[in-house]
Amino acid sequence: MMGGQPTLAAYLILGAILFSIGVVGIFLNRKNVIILLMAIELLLLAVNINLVAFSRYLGNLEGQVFVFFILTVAAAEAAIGLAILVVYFRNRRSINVEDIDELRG
Amino acid sequence: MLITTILFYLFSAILLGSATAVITARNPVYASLFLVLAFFNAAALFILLGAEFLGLVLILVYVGAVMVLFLFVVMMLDINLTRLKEGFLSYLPLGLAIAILGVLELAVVFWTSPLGHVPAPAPIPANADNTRALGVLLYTHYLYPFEIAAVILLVAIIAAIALTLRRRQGTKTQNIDAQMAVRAKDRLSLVNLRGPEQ
Amino acid sequence: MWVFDWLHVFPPLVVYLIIPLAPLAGSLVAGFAGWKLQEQAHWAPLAGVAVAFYLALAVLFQTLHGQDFYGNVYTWAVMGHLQVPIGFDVDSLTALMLVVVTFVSLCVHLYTIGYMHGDPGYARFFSYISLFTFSMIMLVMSNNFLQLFFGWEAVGLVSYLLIGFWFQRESANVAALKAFIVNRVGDFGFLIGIAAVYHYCGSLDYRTVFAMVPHLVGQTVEIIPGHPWNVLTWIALLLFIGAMGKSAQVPLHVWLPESMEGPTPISALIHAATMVTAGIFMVARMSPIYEQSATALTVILLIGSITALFMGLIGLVQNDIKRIIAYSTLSQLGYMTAALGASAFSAAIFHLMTHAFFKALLFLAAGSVIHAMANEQDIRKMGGLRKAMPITYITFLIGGLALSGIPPFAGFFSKDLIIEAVGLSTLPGAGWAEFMLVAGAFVTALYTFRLFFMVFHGEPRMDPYTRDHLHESPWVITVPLIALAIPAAYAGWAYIGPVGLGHFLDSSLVIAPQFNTIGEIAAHWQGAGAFLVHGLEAWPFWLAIAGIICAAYFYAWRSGLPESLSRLLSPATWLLQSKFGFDAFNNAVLVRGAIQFGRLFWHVGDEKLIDGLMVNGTAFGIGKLALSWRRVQTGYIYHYAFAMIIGLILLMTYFVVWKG
Amino acid sequence: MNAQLLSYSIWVPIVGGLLVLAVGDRRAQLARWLALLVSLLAFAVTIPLYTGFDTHTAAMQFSERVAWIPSLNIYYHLGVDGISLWFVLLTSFLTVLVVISSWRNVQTRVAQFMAAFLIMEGMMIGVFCALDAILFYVFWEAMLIPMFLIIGVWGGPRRVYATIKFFLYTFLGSVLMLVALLYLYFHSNNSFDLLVYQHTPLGMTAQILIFIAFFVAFAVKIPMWPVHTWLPDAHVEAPTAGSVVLAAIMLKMGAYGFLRLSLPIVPDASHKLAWLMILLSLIAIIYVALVAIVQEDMKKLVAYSSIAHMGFVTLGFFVFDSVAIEGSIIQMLSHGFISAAMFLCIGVLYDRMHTRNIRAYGGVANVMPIFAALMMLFAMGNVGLPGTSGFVGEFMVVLGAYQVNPWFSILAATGLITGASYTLWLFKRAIFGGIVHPEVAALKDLDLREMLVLGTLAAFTLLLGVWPAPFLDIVHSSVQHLVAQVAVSKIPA
Repeated sequence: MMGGQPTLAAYLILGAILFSIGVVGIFLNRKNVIILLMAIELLLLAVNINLVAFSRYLGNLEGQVFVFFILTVAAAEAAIGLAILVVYFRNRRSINVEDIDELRG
Repeated sequence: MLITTILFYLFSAILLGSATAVITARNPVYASLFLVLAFFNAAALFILLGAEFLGLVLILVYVGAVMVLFLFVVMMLDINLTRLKEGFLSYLPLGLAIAILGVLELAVVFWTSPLGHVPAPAPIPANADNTRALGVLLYTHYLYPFEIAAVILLVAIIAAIALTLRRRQGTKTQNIDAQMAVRAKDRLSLVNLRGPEQ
Repeated sequence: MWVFDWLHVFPPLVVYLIIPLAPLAGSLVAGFAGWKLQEQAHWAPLAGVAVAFYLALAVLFQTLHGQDFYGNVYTWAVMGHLQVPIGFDVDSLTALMLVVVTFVSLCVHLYTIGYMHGDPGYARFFSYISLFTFSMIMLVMSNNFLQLFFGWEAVGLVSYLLIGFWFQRESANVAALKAFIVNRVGDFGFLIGIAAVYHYCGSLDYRTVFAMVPHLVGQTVEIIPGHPWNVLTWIALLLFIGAMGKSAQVPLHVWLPESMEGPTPISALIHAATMVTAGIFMVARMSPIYEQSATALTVILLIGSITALFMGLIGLVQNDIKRIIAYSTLSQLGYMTAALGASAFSAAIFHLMTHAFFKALLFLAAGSVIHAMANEQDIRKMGGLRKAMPITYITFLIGGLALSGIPPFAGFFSKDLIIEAVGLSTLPGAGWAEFMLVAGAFVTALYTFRLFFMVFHGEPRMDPYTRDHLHESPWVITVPLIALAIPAAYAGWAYIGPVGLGHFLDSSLVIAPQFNTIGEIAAHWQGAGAFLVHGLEAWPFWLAIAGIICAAYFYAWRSGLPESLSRLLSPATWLLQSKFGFDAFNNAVLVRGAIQFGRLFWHVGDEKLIDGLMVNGTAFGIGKLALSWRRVQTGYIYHYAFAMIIGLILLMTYFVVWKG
Repeated sequence: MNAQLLSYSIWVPIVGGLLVLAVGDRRAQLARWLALLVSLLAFAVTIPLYTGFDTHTAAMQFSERVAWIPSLNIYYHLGVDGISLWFVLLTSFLTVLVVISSWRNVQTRVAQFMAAFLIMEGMMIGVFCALDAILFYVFWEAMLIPMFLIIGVWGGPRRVYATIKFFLYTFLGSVLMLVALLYLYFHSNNSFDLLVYQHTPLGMTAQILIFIAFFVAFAVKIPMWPVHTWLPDAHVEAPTAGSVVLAAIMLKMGAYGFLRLSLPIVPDASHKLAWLMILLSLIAIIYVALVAIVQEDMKKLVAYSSIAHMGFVTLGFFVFDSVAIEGSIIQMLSHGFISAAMFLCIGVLYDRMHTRNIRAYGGVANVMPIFAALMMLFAMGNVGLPGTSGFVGEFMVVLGAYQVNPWFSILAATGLITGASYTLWLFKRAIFGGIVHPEVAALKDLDLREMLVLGTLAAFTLLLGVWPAPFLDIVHSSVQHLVAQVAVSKIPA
């Protein structure tokens, strides 16, 4: 590890930690949809780091292709998510998740 | 190549720090800004891994578009922050436990599996063109998925617009068709105030 | 005999077929056309039974000449590899039974014309008794177990119908139901016995089965694991359960006293003289099986003697004239059964025959008394009838003496023969049995003459109106009385030689040498006269005399004494009046038990457990489950997200820990 | 003609039923006569099945085989053997009686009522004739629909509860049967032929699973303890004619299913699980009979007695003795006559008094002597008195069961006592006795129509009791064949 590049495991653990931070974020900010969306972005970012690292260390470019697709989908998701949020806010004057319990049986 | 290692740890540290800040920030605006910082560091890490194109895309698309969108929404909406912060820490133990468990497990997997011992790749040749290579792959082998991704984006755009579009009642806009089609009896109605004839 | 000679023009099978079918035809005519025939309904049944009686006599004469018959009429069914025909086995035993049955039946028919006159069920009654005759004939003529069982159950059915003849009466209905169900308990054993016979012999045909019997000696069966029983004992006891039901042996005797709810001619002649003897007949018919099992014979001997003594004792405390005679019937059936146990089959049949005569006589006389007393049956309200009803008085006396075993009347010979045979028996418990039978002789005389003295002697205790209207019965009733009094008087010494001891029944019976009590008596046989003289020196005779004297002393001269005596012995009286508690036990344990179990199974088993718990419970449970699972659906998106994340981590843990 | 006899037996009543339906309720009298005509015609069509039947072979007779859905190997395959023939005849015969017996007491939607019975007749005959699994299944399920309607439309006050219980119970069972049939399909080179299944080798586990699937389907129909509780409810709510068909024919389908499917297709599992079946049968005989004793509702009483009698049938099947199996079939046939007659008798009383409570009666014999005499005969048949049909089957089953284990026959024979108890106690309470209720005093005895129906059944009850040989001769070869078949293991070596 010393001397050369950081090992693959280092990248993967970085991804893992980042992912965990995202997860904790979901737990902490369970009421705030905006930060929830950001936490999801963090999760996706962690995955992307993993994919890029794999791509580099395994010498396969397809990992980066997938990152590309993930970025696309994540962008779309963020856009629609925010749009829904705006609509919701207009109707309820709130983005508190606890007010969103229409699914309750 | 010590410098690479140092850079890696530097960027990683900032990345994790800013990510933590994202999830703990009191104000969503700060959270978005920390997220921007996180993306920058991630982009740096990408570039460190030789994925310059993705690194740039991350900055352009995320920092430039998505995060601006976030900021825009956060600032546009009048959010009652105190209510949102209620019980902020009540799920922290559970979340932390799960997070630590997950990290530990992943670490065990990485250190024990062959993944932990992948030899360091050969240095990237100076004339390597990451963007070109990715482009070649995307436009040949992954052409259909690429097109589908484009359609998904289109759908997302339309959906976002359709969702947020609303016709405001009572705006003073001119409706020429209605003006042209108007008749006298639409404007004037005669009412008999005397009641029935005696 | 010349009056039967012309019958030779028919094939024998036709003659045998007509014997059961003639009464059946009579029954059908009376049954289907009864509503039109009304008071003339008796002609067809009467004719049918008369024909049967005539042919039965002819058959008896044929068998006297050794012309037996064994053959099939038609194949009832082929079941698997088992062929079951309907057929006849006519030998001396059958012929004797046929004559007794048809003769008695003929008497009932005649007597009924007078007795049931004017009853709305006149035609129905004739239909029933002819059907009974048919069933009984089928029973005794059968050559296989199935047909035997058919007759067996059919007489049970007719008995049920006749006991409940006056179906408007609750008591008659209860008695009928009880009779049928108790009989069914016996038939239950009988049916399993038949199944066992089929299992071991592969056939239901008498001859095939009897031929197989020697091969079964020594074979055992473990009904209760670890307790090997002799196969033949098992079969014999099962069949005997049937006989216990039909011949009313303890503990299946409970139906017979109540069967007196039926019209008197029926309780008299079917429930005393014929149907109840079916069990005796059956055991005699199955003698090849019973003779191979000392155990079964011992059981029969003991049950018979217990019935003989204890049912007689109950008779002492009864006050209904018909019930007293019914208990006497039980007791006499006990004597017959005991005789069977002692392998004195011919003595049993002989007693069956004499009993048929004198018991029929007693019952008809009792009927005559009841008739005169305007349907009063309580002997405490009678007394001093001898002056008003001389013929009934005399004939009843003859019957009573015969029943008590006073020489030279019929009962003496048959009963003494049984006691002698039991005394000679080497079976374990034969000593006890003999003791009970001898004691029974005293009891018999006591209850018979208690009845006799209370009815015919002493002060009249009936109300004045009845007393003024006392009269001797009309001739249609007295003539049968006289007709029956004759054989009751003479049949004993006349037939003890040929029937009781002789070789007349030899062809029908099988007696193992070690059990041959009758043979032993026959070896020293010096004629009826010597038997009589010998009998005068024996216990039973003197006990019977003592019984009569006691009865006379208590009930004719010192009529206040029994009252104080019964108070003195109140526990014993109570025991007898509660009939040893059989009825109470049956009602409390069996009947109520069945009903309680039925309720339990219905309400708890079916309604609560199956319907409530399993059927509706399943529906309810699914509803509950849905309700509780609905709670899980909080509606908060983050809860779903948490669930996903936790699930993911758990899955990962699973792979890391157990699969990694 | 001879070739399509079975098709005629099935489709004549169905087409006739549709015709009756077309006549409509307005012309009720015409609908009745047409229904009678159709049922008589349908009965007439089945008679050549008996006269032309070859008793010496166990093979299927009057076979028809036409491709139905060729791509799935489904055939319109019909045939009868000695086991099914009597049920075909019983069905067509009883439908005639049912039509006559409902002549007056059904006044609403007459045409639909009659049509339902005729269509159901065709379907029931279809079940007994079908030799193709899918055809069998289709008839099996389709048959439920008319019965569902009969109880649901013309039934008593709690008919909805009863119909749903009836439908769910029976349907749940048959779905599992379909699964088993599909399994067999894939293990027999894609065949739906029931006769092919009989020669398909199967492992023990598969056999046991198939057996259980069949068992659930058939046990519900029979019904065996403890899945019997739908029957009393269904009977109580069903109109008289519905009860008759339910008791006399539908219950037989489950038992027939055991004979046609379970025993020959999964013989090893049948042997292995025979103890269970015998146990359930004995429970039915003892437990259900005790329950019958305490019933206050006449129909319930007879319904429970049906369950107890069907206990004899299943007991007979699973001792694998030819006498017992023949006895079971005769018992089913006899139960067809006797239970039908018992329900008709109760119907006769119900038509007059509109109650089935035993306490409401008493002393009926005083005013209805002919009825009392006939009902006595049927009661005796129910009791199993020799000389009536009820005896023959029980006797043979007891005989056969003894061959396997004396205890089976001892326990089964307790039915002799309990059967007498509940039947005759019913008789004592309802028919005998003095007249307590004034309504009873006003009862009228049977009219000619009722006498015709009950008299016919009485004749058959007696005939089968006095001379069962012709009935048994038909059954003989097929049962021998079946017993031989069941004795051979199908587990592949």
